[in-house]
Amino acid sequence: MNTLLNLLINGLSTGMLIFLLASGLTLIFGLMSVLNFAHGGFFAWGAFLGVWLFTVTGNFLLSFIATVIGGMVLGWIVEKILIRPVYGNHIRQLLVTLGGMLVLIELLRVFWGSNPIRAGLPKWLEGSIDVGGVIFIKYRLFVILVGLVIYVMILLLLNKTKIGIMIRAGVDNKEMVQALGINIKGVFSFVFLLGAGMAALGGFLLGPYSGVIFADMGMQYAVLAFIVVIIGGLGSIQGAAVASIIVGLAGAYTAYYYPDLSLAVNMLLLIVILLLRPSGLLGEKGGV
Amino acid sequence: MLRVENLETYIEQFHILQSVTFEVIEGTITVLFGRNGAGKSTTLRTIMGFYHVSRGGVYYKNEKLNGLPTHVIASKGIGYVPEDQGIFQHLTVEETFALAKKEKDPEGEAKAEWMLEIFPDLKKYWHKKSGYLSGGQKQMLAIARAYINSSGLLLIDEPSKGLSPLMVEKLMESIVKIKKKTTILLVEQNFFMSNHIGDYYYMMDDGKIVHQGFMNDLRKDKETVRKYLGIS
Amino acid sequence: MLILFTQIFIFAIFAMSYDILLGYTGIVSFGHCLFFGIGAYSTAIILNANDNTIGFFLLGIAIAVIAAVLISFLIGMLSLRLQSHFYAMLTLGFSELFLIIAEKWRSMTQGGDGFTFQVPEFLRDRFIFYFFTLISLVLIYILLRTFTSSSVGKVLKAISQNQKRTEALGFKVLHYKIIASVIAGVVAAYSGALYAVTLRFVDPSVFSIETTLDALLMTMIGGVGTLFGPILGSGAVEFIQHYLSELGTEYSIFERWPIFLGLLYIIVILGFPKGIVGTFKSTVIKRKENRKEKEGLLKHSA
Amino acid sequence: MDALLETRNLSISFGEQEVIRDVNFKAPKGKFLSIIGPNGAGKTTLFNLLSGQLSPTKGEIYFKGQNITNLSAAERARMGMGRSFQLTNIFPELTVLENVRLAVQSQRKDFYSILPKPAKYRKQLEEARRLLDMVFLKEKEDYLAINLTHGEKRKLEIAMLLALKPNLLLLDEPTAGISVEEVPVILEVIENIKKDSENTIVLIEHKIEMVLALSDYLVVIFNGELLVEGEPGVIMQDERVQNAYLGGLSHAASGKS
Amino acid sequence: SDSSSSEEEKDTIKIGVLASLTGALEAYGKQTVRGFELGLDYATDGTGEVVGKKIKFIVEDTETKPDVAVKKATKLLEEDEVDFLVGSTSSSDTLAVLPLAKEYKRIMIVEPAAADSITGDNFNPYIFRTGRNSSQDAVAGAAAIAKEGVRIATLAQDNAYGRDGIAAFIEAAKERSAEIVAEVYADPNATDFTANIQSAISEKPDYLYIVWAGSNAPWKQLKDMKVQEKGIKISTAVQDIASLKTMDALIGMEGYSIYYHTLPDNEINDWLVEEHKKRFDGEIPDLFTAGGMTAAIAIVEALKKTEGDTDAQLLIETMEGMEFDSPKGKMKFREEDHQALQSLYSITLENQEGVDHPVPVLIRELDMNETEPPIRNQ
Ligand SMILES: Nc1ncnc2c1ncn2[C@@H]1O[C@H](COP(=O)(O)OP(=O)(O)OP(=O)(O)O)[C@@H](O)[C@H]1O
Ligand SMILES: Nc1ncnc2c1ncn2[C@@H]1O[C@H](COP(=O)(O)OP(=O)(O)OP(=O)(O)O)[C@@H](O)[C@H]1O
Ligand SMILES: [Mg+2]
Ligand SMILES: [Mg+2]
Repeated sequence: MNTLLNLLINGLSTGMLIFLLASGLTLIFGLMSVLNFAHGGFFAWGAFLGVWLFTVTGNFLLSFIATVIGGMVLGWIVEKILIRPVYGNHIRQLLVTLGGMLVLIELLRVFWGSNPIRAGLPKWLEGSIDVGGVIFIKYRLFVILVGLVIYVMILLLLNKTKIGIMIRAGVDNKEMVQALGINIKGVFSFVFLLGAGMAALGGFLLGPYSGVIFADMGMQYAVLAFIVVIIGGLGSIQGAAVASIIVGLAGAYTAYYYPDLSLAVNMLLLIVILLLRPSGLLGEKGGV
Repeated sequence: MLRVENLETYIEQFHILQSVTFEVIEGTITVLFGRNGAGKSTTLRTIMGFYHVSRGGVYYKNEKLNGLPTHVIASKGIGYVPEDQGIFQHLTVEETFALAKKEKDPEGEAKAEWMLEIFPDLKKYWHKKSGYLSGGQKQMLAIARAYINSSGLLLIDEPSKGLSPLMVEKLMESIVKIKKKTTILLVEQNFFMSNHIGDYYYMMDDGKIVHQGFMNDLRKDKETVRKYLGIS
Repeated sequence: MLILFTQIFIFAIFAMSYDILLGYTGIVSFGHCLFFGIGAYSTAIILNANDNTIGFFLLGIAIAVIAAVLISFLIGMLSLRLQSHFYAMLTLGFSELFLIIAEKWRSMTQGGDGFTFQVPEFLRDRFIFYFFTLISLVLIYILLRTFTSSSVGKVLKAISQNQKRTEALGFKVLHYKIIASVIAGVVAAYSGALYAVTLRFVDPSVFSIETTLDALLMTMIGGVGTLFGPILGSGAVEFIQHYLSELGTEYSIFERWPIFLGLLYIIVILGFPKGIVGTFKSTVIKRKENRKEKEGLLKHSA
Repeated sequence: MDALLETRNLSISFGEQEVIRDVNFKAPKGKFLSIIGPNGAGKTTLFNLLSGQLSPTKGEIYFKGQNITNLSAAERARMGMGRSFQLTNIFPELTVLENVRLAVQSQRKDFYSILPKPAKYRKQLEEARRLLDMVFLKEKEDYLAINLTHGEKRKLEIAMLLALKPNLLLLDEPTAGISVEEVPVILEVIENIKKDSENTIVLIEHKIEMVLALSDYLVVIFNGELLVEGEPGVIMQDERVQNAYLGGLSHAASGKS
Repeated sequence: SDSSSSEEEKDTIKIGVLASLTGALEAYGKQTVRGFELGLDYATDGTGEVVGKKIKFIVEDTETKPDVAVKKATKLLEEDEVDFLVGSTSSSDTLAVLPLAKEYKRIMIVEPAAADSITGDNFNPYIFRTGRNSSQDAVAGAAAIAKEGVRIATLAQDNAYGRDGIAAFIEAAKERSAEIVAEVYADPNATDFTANIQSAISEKPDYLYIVWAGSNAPWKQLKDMKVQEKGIKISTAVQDIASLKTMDALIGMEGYSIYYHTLPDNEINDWLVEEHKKRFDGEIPDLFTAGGMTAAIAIVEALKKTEGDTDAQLLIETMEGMEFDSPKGKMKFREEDHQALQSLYSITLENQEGVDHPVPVLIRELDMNETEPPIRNQ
């Protein structure tokens, strides 16, 4: 029973972390339909920036906020230079952002060297609480909390404002949105930098999760984030959340009960879900 | 209200509009005629700022429009119904309305209501994705969207395309109604329809204005009609 | 630099096979390395388990081809109905699965570090193998060119532009897509086999997404849907990478040479969206048109 | 009468909404049928069902005496059913000629040939040029289809349709967006097809004069149901049709002609 | 001048060094290269010459891609006509290059790639390895903790490195009559290792033995799961200094080390530490610096014995069984598989004043006989 609970809690929090990594991508890839491979670069930058800021200032919340802002600035630059010219063309997006990813990762090495770096935590988040054999790792509870907050914020943003509609309309027919007096380029930039900010946040939180950060972490988690967005159904933030939790829990339970499957579990999930539901869990069936 | 002077537009290396000049008077319906490929749609698109103007100017309420980005032009109150309807396939009717409604426009709600009155079908499919609407329903949506979004001038590119006679009739009625509130520049091949509702017309051919006058006069001028529209 | 050219030829074959999917059929696959890897592993395993004779080399290729046909057919049947993004991710899933198999089926693949093996005497000479790959490249180019200008090839081009319309004309789109995948898969498997033979070594990195992305990059830089483009693309990518890395060991400003590589990719993709061949073609066409126009004017004035 | 196409209780729903309900209709061989009805009545959907773009929730479709309800769009096309689309639907980045040639190819039964056959190819090109000539597009054969005007695209569509040598032609508003002066051209093309007595044509069209000029038989769809069918003269007088579809305009239009 | 330059060529011994200088393993690659350079200086007394011949070395970046490694190695062998190859950082790169050594009949010194199969299944006579292999690691790991009646659980990455490491460890541990109670492998790229840790410690072992390489390590999660507080001791290999900085969760653990600058006690190592600090801004030599140095010393020693003759056959005969001094003390190329037998160090991790990372403190040196691995190339 304790084991089951431990697995549940850890699986859930890992799921939440994955959701944080994927949430930015749901906006950028799911909603705006930009195949952004540099997303992994945003994670890694978020992680390094966060750890560096935390070491320098010693203030976790300040580093938290500054990292998100830093991620947004990065997103703004990337959008302006790389994405602007290639909206609507997936292959070129993929390759341009791949180039961007190379540059971002190498720049990390220029600034912080090529060694892994320890990601620390403030005292109040360190350690774990043992309640009758069930171990609650404080930081993981914190991650679950942040994940929930972000989830609600994105839902509000998409449902209570016109931004979501604008973007979907913009993907369908950019000219026409402009003809409605909407500066769609501005909206796209905004959402892109928001997504980048969220990616940076994900990276920031990922660092202390495992305790180490390294330049190559980006690519690895980028693929994971793409998987989650696809499994969830493009553009569906609820779908991404559900998929993240499934991936998190599946990871925990297979690692415990069927360890031989753990390497393959994400890919098997992806394959099975797509074969059963060709447009993802909460994606729309069939296109227009 | 809208003045187009010596407009020259190139698309890539093709010289499409060649010194087009015309004017749309406030409170009227001005019709742009011409055969396929004459340059009617290009004219509208140029006004909306989709194409770069190489010479000449577009003036709206004496303000120069060319050179401004499309969304700025649109926010001056010009609504646009494109030739291919420009439907947002993945938005529901409701969402399309929400998108079209301007935050600051106090009449937005009333306009939307009125459009639903004129096109009850839209009300019926309020939660349906626009991509699934029938051809005619899409046309209605496009017009409603432009009207709600605009405040002064509507540019409409072939609205009667694909509408049933009953619908065309309704549309005519509604355009006449709309005319009381906005000025309209209409591109229309349906001579019958434009004949009924137009006040003033310009005839385009090969990227140039070749004829113009009052609609009333054109009705009598069988010669011109036959020459450019092939109708007797 | 015989070996550099040999590898360029091999990747050119691989990139051409990708072009059949991407450029000619409009299928985006993130798992094309799957076939490359199957080719590499089949050949390597057969040669390692048996004598290093030409016979077993050919057997390895035969097995690679058969496996590629079966797997591409199966995956195609299962998933080519999916919409593009989903299909791309699904292929990524399959290729990652093969990567895991290559790591975990240690009795067969010797695990993640890979293994070395002996190649036939005849192919051991670098010079001979260089010609062998060159001839392979030329032959496959001709074969694929033939294929793309065949009826099926034309239909593929149509599918890439408007799938629904193609269907309405009476073509069974799924069949054509499967044909394209199978052919692309077989060619990719062949290139994988050659790759293993040049290295005399194989490891699971042949199944990694980087392998697919390399092919994609080569195809894009060379020019999508041109078949000749991927050959140039392969040359360009390999050369650039090779010389940048050389610069990296020689000059300390180039120590972080991947930055320059990334920037170069960005510049090329943004600056030459049609790739080398595409850009060349369109400039030539423009020039021709200009000339025509001038001639026309002359005629008029005359 | 020998029906080339027949539907039995054909129905389809999207979610709650039943867009086509129990439609039974017959298209006799060699006749010219027009389907009219208000916007959103379900005409295009009916076409989509007939040509296999959608599959019905209920009912059957018979073509040439065979039940084709479960055949794919491609298979139906091969049986001799051709359709045009309400929105233009072409291969934008291919030349005009190549667009038509592809359609010709689909009729030549060498579906899966992976070897080029230049002689055959040349024949297909000839045929394609002939068809382009029929729709007055020959001059533009080297244009990329995307660069045509709307009207030209429609003509191209018809040429592609003709290339299929269909026994049954489904035309969805072939003249929408075509200038008045060009309409006769398309009319001429359609009449050409009609002359071949083998061919059955089903037309969706809102231009009532055109419908009257061409049709042997009218089918009125209203709210997804078959409202009435019959000879044009009879239908035009039907009060229900006038209320639901024609409106006051019909009088004006018919009065004029 | 043509003849003189070719004369010079003839009198120059060229060595090609393959290492990962970019990408995930670049820190290791750079250590090897530094160490190699220092080693040449040391072994030639700063002259850069051995028995009158100049030694020149050329470094190439394998980018941790086997095909690039082969390309670069071929370039070294054909264009630069090197007499020796040294490398490489990753086992895959190294394996890919092995056949070339045989084809071109040149000696290759493997350093620091650790896969057993290099001197096992994929062995060829031109291969000599100065680096330790996974089995030696495992034997050292076992020597550090395995005793009669000790219950051990293992945790490793589910890849070749982890699987080979654990297999060899279990063999060695069983020889020492320890009991293995759980054997757990984790996805090396996973975000969360708590489930694996939980499964490993569910049998309440005395020790949790871990084989792990790479950055994405479970150290912090071990602490989060309160493993040590439950009375389970952790044991693993100590890595490079950068990784040590991330291992503060493991203070107190007992494990082994391949190299840490304070562990070996000999003059060569003193020289290495001294010289390294001098040349590199006060930095201390790291995990694979000593290995790079050892590779250089081995080559120079062999050349001294052959009097500068680079004939591969002669070199093989000379080097088989050759003993030489290294920063890690005496080493010996075993005749059967050319693996250098060497010392490893049983250690415990401690916090030390003024050092920004946990410091491995010597418990005892495991000498080359104690760490001798099984022969696997037959
Ligand atoms: N993107 C383009 N590239 C090249 N030529 C174009 C492009 N768009 C339009 N044209 C050309 O510009 C001319 C005018 O086109 P436009 O669409 O304005 O005509 P139109 O009067 O609206 O015709 P229609 O009644 O068919 O809609 C046509 O000859 C057309 O071929
Ligand atoms: N895929 C779909 N999903 C949901 N509703 C659909 C779908 N396709 C069509 N509809 C609905 O079915 C009804 C009939 O549409 P259809 O396109 O057949 O009309 P139509 O008779 O062709 O009209 P028009 O003359 O305007 O083209 C419409 O109300 C439309 O919204
Ligand atoms: Mg137009
Ligand atoms: Mg319709």
